[in-house]
Amino acid sequence: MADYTVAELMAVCLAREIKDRDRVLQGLYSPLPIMACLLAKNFHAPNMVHINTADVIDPEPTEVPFSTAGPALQERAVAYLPLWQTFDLAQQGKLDLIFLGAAQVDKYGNTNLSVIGPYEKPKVRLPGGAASAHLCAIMDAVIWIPRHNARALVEKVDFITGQGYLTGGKAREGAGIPKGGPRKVVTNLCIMDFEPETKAMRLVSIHPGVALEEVKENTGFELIVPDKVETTEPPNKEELEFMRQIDPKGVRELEFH
Amino acid sequence: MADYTVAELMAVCLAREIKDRDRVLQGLYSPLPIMACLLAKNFHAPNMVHINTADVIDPEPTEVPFSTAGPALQERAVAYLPLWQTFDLAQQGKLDLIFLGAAQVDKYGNTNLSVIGPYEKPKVRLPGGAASAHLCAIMDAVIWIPRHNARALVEKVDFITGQGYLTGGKAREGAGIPKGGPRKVVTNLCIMDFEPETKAMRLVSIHPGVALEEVKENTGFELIVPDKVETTEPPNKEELEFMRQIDPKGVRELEFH
Amino acid sequence: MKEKLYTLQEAVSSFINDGDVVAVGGVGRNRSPMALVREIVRQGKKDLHIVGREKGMDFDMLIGAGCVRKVSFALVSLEEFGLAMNFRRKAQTGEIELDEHACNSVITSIRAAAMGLPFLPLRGMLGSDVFRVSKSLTEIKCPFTGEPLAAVKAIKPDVTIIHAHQADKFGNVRIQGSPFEDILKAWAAEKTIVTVEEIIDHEEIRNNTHLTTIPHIYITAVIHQPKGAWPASCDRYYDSDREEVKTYAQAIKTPEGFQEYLDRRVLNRRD
Amino acid sequence: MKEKLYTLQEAVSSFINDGDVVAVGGVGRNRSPMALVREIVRQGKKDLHIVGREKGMDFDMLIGAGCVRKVSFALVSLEEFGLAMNFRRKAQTGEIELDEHACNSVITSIRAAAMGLPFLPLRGMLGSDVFRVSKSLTEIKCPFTGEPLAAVKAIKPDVTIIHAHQADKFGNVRIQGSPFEDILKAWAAEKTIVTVEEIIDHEEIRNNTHLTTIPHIYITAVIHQPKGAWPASCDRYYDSDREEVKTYAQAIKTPEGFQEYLDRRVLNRRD
Repeated sequence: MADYTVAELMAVCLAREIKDRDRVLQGLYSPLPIMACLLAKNFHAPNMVHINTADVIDPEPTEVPFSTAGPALQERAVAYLPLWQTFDLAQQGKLDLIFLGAAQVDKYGNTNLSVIGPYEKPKVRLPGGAASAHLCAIMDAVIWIPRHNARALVEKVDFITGQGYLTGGKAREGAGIPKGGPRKVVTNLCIMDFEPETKAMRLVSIHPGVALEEVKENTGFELIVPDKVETTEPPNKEELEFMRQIDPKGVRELEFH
Repeated sequence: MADYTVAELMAVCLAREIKDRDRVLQGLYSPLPIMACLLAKNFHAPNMVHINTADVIDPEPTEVPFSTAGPALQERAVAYLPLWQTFDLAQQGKLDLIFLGAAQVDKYGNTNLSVIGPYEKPKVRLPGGAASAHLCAIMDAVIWIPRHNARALVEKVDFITGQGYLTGGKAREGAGIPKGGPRKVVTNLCIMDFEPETKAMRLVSIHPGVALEEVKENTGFELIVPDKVETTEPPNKEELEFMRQIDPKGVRELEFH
Repeated sequence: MKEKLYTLQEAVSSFINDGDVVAVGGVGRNRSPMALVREIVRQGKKDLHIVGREKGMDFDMLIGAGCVRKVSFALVSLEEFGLAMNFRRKAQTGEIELDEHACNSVITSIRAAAMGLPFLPLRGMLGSDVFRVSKSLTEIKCPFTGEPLAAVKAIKPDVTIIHAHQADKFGNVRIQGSPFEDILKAWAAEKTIVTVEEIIDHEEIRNNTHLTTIPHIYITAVIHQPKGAWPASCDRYYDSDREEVKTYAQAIKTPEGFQEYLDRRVLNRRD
Repeated sequence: MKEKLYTLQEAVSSFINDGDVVAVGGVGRNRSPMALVREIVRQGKKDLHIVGREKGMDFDMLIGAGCVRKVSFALVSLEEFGLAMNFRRKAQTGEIELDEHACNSVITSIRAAAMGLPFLPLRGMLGSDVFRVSKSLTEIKCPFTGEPLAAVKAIKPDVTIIHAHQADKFGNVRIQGSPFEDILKAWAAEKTIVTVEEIIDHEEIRNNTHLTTIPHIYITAVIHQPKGAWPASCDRYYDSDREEVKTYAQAIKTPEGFQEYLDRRVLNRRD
């Protein structure tokens, strides 16, 4: 049995998407993205810029709070930065990465946080997509899905809240939103990206102990499986120690109960 | 001989245009408007809101500085208010009055601070109209002219920097700027307003010791002279004492040397 | 300057009318004006159009209590405590009208009003079904470059309600933590009601000009209401009360549970 | 965070290029980045497009010294010391291109760039000849209400130059007085150079989050330059040097007088 949880593994996978000097926005109810930002800053990307929903830049929290817009996330920040100003930065092309949760994600990386069923008479009304319909159109996003199953990974989302590659290929350009797009999808089973031509979702690596069949069975569309599929690199000892120290209450596990 | 200067008289005339609770913007190089704001607040309009080019609201300066955006004008202010935010307020219709200087003002209250002569090849390039082309379109203005003569009060300005009533009558409405307009013109000789129908400039009162002929001769267009023309009420003792106390260096006299 | 101290009851009854557009401060369960929200519920205000970005218990309670006609929002959720069930139920039955947004489009609609403009342009939004179904968003072309942009219709709040840290009796307000959009909302609104943890002396405002975040001209009523954000957090004063939010989250699973919560924690209680 | 301490000479030579759009901080003769202006003159930068609202000696000096191709402005004046004669002369001969604005239209062009937008709408302007002759302004209709508005084309500065009070070595900046549009200009620009009265410890920044007015992400270079606004004022540090401005105002009455001033006070002097 691994000495890390799937939450910890996913946090590290998200962290690896952050490069040094990247400007990253971490949103509300984002337990894994906040871990990812703090991990990246503490290890491989010390000059990443962490902007958060508590409206600050580069905080140094002693402990991760449950509400990811909570006051503890202001601690030792270098400045307040209202979210509307961060969005201005994004519109200038100066925000590098966001992390995105979703109830559904489809083959082309479109995400749904609005409705299951028809929009006007929904079967299930979801909470709404937060920043996604704005930011997904203009920048890179990494999507995280804590429960990889065929209800979450679907052929076509019921409603496009956050723009992925729409109908694939050059559809984004055609819609007037040439920049950015979803880069990776990190789930509790694997990591996926998007095939450059068709923009269809493609397996990149499978988490340790997960079988390819399990991934396929839990995906609601035909996933591109390249000849070579890696095993996801697990968190190392330092990363685990860091997470457990900065998150003693287990905020990172919130989505896995 | 009067015991007050024409600057002091004009300052008091401008002050009287400020009603209690009015929100008034005082701009750069505005020695008389700053006196007017401080007079109004200290006497008849204690709840007027004084917003200034030092980007503060309701300052209590000990002494009026030469630069009307100078640091002394931040003293004891209740808040900083960047000018762009004051302009937002004006666009909301929540700024009540501005004072406006001009090189030329014409019969319909249009003001020029841009050029004498043709725009592309000017005889004289003037400093520019500051806030006027924006604010004169959306709110009330009071114009002050320290030297009432036929070069300043002209039939038609060479260039409309700040919108008055354009060609008079309903021309403002026709141009898509129905709100506001110049309310009064205060000069070293007299006070004028605008006749409600034609929007042509009309004499209101003549300063003590000035003859009607002097006003007429120094005005470059036919001024409407009503049957009854008042004599401008001079500053009272308290107003004079206040001005001399808050402005010991004579900032109010700057335009009269 | 005019003195503007009111009680919670007076301010809500004097300045909030049925049918008003009400912008609500705070984000998630942080600095939400919960005492004001509860008083609105107690006074049985109706047909409100509530506006906010990422909202939680505040929106859910107003919706559940029947105060709301329309919701402009980007997200309504109780974060780790799950779904805002009143919001979900009434959205599914069509009892409330939804004006769904992205965070920045709802912020921009407030910002347009704050700037005194009927609309503002925005990047992004194109290609999203949020854009496609919205009556508040349309496509325009930049008159200079020709590029396609979203246009966002202004939302001018009749009233903004926020909770802040300190104010003087004239309504010079200090927010001493995350600003959220509270300041924009106050700029945009016809009237702004603020509850504060502390009333401070006017001289303190004059002596520290740089600490005032919202000057008096934007404020209609100041209410001294310590713990006015509870069970939301108020930076530097208290963290959110997770037990209470959890209790609420459990209660709203059924309309009956919610009604019982309302009776116990709102209607038969004063803030 | 990256350390960003430079000398005046290094910063101007590294980050300002001939032909750049340069937004200049301050208003009138208050917190103008005069040391940077003088260094630009010394380094003989050419063809700059300078952008500001109500400007004085800073613009006049850059224009007189031949650094400027185009001026976006609402006013250029030396206040009580009279006309900005270099501006006037070169405007009259057509040696500089004028992009004349109202205060709020030039601010809005910067604000559009700060928001990452190619234009912004604006009320007012209609009916003014400033609007009629401008290439930066046009009329649009609100796509929701149909009302006529002005549209203002964005001006994105290649470089913004400002003078501020304090910064740490990473470029977390504190403005401790009138903000003017310095913050908007820093948000809007590709690069921002700031001279400061004092370099403060990074821990001081971390311990007083609320005092940072421009965070490091907007800043390219920090220069420790006490009296860097002289002869303009710097709130809390010094008032404007009226004698020096008066000397300048006298000197610029003729091109020869200006050249003599430049030689004596700028070219043969270091800041």
